[in-house]
Amino acid sequence: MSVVEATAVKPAQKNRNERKLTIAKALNEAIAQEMRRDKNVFLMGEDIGILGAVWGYTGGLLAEFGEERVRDTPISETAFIGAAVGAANLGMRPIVELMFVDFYGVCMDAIYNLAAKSSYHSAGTFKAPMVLTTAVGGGYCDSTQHSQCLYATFAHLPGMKVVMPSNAYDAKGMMTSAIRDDNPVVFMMHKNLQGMGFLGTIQGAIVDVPEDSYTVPLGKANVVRDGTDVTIVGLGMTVHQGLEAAKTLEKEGVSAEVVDLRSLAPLDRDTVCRSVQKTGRLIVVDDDYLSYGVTAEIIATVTERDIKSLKCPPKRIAFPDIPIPFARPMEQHCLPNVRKIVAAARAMM
Amino acid sequence: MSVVEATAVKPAQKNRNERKLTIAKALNEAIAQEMRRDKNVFLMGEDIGILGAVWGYTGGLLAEFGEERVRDTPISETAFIGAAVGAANLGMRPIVELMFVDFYGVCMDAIYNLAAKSSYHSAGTFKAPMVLTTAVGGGYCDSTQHSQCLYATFAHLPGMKVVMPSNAYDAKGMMTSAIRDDNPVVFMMHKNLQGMGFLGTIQGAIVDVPEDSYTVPLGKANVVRDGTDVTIVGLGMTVHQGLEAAKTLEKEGVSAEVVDLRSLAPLDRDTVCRSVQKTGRLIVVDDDYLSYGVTAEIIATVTERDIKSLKCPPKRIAFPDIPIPFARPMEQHCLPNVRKIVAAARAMM
Amino acid sequence: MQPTPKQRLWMYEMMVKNRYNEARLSATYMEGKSPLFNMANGPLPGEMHLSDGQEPCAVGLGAHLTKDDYFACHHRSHAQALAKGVDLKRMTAEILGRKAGLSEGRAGHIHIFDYEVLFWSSGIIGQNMGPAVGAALARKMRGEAGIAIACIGEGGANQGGFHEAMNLAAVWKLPFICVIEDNQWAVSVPKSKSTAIASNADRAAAYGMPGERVISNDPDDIFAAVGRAVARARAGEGPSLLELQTVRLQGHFMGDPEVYRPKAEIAAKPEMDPIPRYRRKLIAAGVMTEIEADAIVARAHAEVDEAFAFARAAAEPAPEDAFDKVFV
Amino acid sequence: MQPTPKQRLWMYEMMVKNRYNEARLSATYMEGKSPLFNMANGPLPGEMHLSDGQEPCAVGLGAHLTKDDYFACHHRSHAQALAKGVDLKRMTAEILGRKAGLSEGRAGHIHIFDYEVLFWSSGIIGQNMGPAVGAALARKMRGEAGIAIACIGEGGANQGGFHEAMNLAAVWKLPFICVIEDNQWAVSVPKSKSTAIASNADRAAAYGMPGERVISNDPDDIFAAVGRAVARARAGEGPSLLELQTVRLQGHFMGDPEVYRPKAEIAAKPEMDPIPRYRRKLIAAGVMTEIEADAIVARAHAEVDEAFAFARAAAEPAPEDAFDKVFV
Ligand SMILES: Cc1ncc(C[n+]2csc(CCOP(=O)(O)OP(=O)(O)O)c2C)c(N)n1
Ligand SMILES: Cc1ncc(C[n+]2csc(CCOP(=O)(O)OP(=O)(O)O)c2C)c(N)n1
Ligand SMILES: [Mg+2]
Ligand SMILES: [Mg+2]
Repeated sequence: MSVVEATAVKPAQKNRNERKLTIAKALNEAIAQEMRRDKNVFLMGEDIGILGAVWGYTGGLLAEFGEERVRDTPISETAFIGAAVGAANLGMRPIVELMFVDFYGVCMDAIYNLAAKSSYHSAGTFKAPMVLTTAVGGGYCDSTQHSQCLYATFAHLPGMKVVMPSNAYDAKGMMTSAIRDDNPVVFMMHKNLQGMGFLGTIQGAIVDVPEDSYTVPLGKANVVRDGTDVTIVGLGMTVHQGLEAAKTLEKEGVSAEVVDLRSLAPLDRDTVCRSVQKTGRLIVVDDDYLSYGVTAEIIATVTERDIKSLKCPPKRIAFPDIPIPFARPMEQHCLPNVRKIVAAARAMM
Repeated sequence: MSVVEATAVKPAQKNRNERKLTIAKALNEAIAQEMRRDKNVFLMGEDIGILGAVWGYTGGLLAEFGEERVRDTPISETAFIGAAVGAANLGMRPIVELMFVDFYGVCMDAIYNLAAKSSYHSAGTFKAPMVLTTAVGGGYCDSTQHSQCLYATFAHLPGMKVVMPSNAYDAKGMMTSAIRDDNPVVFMMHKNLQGMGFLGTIQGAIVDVPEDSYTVPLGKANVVRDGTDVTIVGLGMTVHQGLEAAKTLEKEGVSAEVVDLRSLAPLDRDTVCRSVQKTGRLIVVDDDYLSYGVTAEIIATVTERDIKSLKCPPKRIAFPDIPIPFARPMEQHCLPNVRKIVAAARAMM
Repeated sequence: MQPTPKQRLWMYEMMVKNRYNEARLSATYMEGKSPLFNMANGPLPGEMHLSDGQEPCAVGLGAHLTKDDYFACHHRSHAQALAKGVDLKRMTAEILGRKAGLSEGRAGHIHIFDYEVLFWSSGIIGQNMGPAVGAALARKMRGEAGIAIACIGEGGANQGGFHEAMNLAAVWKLPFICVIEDNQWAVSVPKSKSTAIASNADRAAAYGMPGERVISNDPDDIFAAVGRAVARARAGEGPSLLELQTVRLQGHFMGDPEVYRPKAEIAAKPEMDPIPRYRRKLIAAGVMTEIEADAIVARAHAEVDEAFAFARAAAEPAPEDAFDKVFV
Repeated sequence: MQPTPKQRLWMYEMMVKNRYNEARLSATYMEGKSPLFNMANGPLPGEMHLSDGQEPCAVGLGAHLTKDDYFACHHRSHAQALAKGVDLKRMTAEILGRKAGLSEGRAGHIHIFDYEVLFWSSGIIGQNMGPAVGAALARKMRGEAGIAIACIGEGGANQGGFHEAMNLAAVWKLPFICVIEDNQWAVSVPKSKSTAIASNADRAAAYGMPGERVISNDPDDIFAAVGRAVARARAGEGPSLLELQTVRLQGHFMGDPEVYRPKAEIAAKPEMDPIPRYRRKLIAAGVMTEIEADAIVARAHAEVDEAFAFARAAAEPAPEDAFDKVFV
């Protein structure tokens, strides 16, 4: 089963062998290619230089592009994310890292009041073409302040795109699109998919990635598995859980369609609604906090547009409204997983 | 029609005349009474001393309680909201103001990672009994950075209560509850309801308020108008729009029930679902941004619990996913209003 | 560094222009707001922060800047905007919420943006620091002319964003200047209650950069101090910090009764006004005559009047224009 | 101010105890993580920041503090926790995610909280400053004994929260001490690339408070400097800033290969270790004999071993315990 997006601009496929890359490597390649292509692209963040970023996607860039364009920063997120806005206003295309999304509380103004409103404030003249990379997700016992997803926290606020790839192919193409986008893009990287040396990686995220540069459009969901009985909507890690669940369900005669949102803002409502119209059943899976989150937005979208398409109540599976506990038994109990998805689907049949 | 909550602890009603107070005055009274009652209650914030707060609810407190307990601060939200956490940990009960909710981006960590997680982090030993007051809402041409609501931004994150009264009676009782609560409470004040000298106030917010101290429980929605044909769910200002709309609809023979959520976290899902079970139709009105917001959460709640209770697709009326424009024609066009609610209800009949 | 006579006349003119502009904005603001004051009403709704008294900071800066210099300002930015060369007609139209405004009515008075002269603002205290540092970085990386300036109030110097940006500018040795306009009040809070030290210029030492405080609120003195900082920045010698003591002749925003302000200070406002003082000074120095001064005033007023005529005649945006320019 | 022999022996013992505790944590951490290192695996999953080398800061502080002093720490807090008197058994149980842990397994190693001795931490850099200032405020308002301390790394001193809290503590003249542990690295970024000035003690001037830098990483010197700051705080004379130069003998967190660290610096680690040095010093000064030193070491190790035995035998929390204590 391929997770390759049908609508993506297809890169040249000639003269290349299959290469399975991690998301980290795919992002690295996209960034390097864009930095070669456009001297205005540069990087700022903590430990993105010689360390190659905690999330392993900037290795080698310092060596190739030098300290001017690969800038380790002080632990001053307000200053350097704010600086990205000013630099972008003057024609640069910064890629700037907020190491963990959990840290947004020290610098959100620069993101949502400055970057995201720069175009609006100035009738489109002060552009803010910048990419804010940030890591999300838990499941490895990193506790309350280093395991959050905060998807809705970003997607609720206007003026910025909010995206996350679920596999290396999308990662490369979406990063290329994000860098070329004239708007601020919050580019989330899921730790369980990323492929760093210190954490496991869901194998489904490691896929064949063309060497040539290509784009995957931002704002388009991807039907990563066709099905007829139930639609499972996810994002990042939960897409892979949905795919796993679909395999189990298939054995039971239940055909699940799996939708990878890929982008929370803009949100591809059409693709989701089309799928539910076909299957009549909807499960939304989210590792962010339950309330006022992605699951509600998807369900409200479908219900408001076409409540009749639903044969039964839709189901949400998300992290409960509690801080993310450290100890494994508690954290694992709260996270979405394949078992919960399968059970929800069964209950609908 | 009374907006007085039936479940509120009823104060002594003897020997008193009707007093119509603004929310600002009602809050002032609640805070003063609690400060007299408990010497650990104190205030911190910008301009809350001699100015009496931009939102007009701390007047006279400096004179009565002195500079030790009514503390004007530097423009250092991270420090003084963080300080509220530390002071609360040691037994104080700070009331701390974030002047406009729009400024949360400079200090959200202290709110959501420190205050909201203090109990969880310490298995309940480091309590954080603090009230964070903050003003929300637009409609008076204060533009992109001073008109936001950000309800979902706060309500999405666990560990804090998030409440907003729609009238002075609730304001006093809810503030008293908030101050006595051992948990952090984000207490929102809607500028269009507050009753300051420099902005108009929706008259429905100015109601009779008992002099004696009383509490209105946090986390309980209030059915402020009974009806049988459609449920209009709102919060703060939109409650009054819902009530207005209900009056118009009544003339057309449509009986609307209006639910004032009063609290976003905890969210009183039961009251909402019960109302929809009765009316079969649901309109949710919100002056916060549309996507990943209150409207979606309410709709998802009803749909997931009891989709059959809905006779037709639910409808959301919210601020669109764009920054809040300054010029009046644009801002007014985007805000929820009575006309939009009436039209939505009509379309459902 | 002394301003030339031409520069002094320019500074005088810009000060006068701003003052009259504020007066007209003030009058326009009050339209439709009596007998009951309601910020939402009238042809100019919303908040209104006037900069009367603070003009010397703006003109002392503006005299040194070119349109390639990125200027990140705050909520009280009219004087700076004029001194930076922002289009007055389009600025007035913006403040009045017209389609012909700088941001087509989307931003309003707190957010003056003019890309032509790289004027930028944000209403969130201290948050303009980062973008200015980033603009300075862009100039340096691209090897372009142009520096970056951020203006904050003395109240803003206690915001975390100030600290982070100052350090970052210093570590990267950027062509950046932070200007603190010390009007001694942050809304109702006096500097003595908000700031642990008397002079924010002393905070420059925390970043290993030069810091200077000017206390006279005199355009010439400010011109000189700014000149030193600008020269350093243009020469690639790194950032500087300036604190300019000035005076807020009005309330924090319109509608502020200033109950908190000592009576003596309110009474002293006329004598604290820097414009008549500068006028006398330039006349005494023979830079202009009374008649020439009056001509300058007349010219400035005419320009402001023209801007108001333009703005008031301009069309409002259509409601659905709200949906444009969210993304570029 | 010199430590008494008893205090010096205590400091030595606490340093040894921490070092051995780190070694045992380190070994426990590696269980289940080979051949493939995966942070999620083994009996001690998640991140692990060790404080080897930084013990002098912790003990120099701890020697002056009582359980009424609120101590707000950061991600690298084991040594400080021990020196503050945090219950070692319950701390170890917490780090191992057991129900008997300080926070019943909800918080883990980055968030050591012990209400009994008012030990507090947060993993967000610089954000512990505000709460410590607030704790100092509470003490002052209630007229209670007890001061407040915040520890940050030298990297943390470039975070906005540092600036705001320092100013606030100074304006309100609170019994507060900010201690910067300058191990010269913030993950892979050396101080020279992150901080515009060499000594953060110089930043004290920005807040009108005394600042002192201690460069020896010697417990006695740190004891003396901390003593001065604590005396000031207890006497109601206001806050102080200390920067303590120290050394990070391990990677930033476990699994960090330190590719960024100069080879010479890595090679010099043994001689930079403050513990053997202090041992030699105390023996030379006649404060203890080799035999007494060994006895101290043995006692410290036994205590740590006991804590590990306790923690490993302790039960894990039940899955649904996750839902408790969200609200009190
Ligand atoms: C982060 C933040 N906090 C608070 C405010 C509200 N506010 C607007 S202006 C102001 C006072 C600013 O004082 P100062 O920096 O001295 O500038 P001045 O108004 O005196 O020109 C305050 C508190 C804000 N806009 N942003
Ligand atoms: C606001 C914030 N930014 C970034 C991080 C990630 N981070 C954790 S520790 C660390 C380095 C801290 O350096 P320093 O303050 O010197 O303390 P040290 O680790 O050296 O003890 C960083 C960048 C964080 N936890 N919080
Ligand atoms: Mg000021
Ligand atoms: Mg360090």
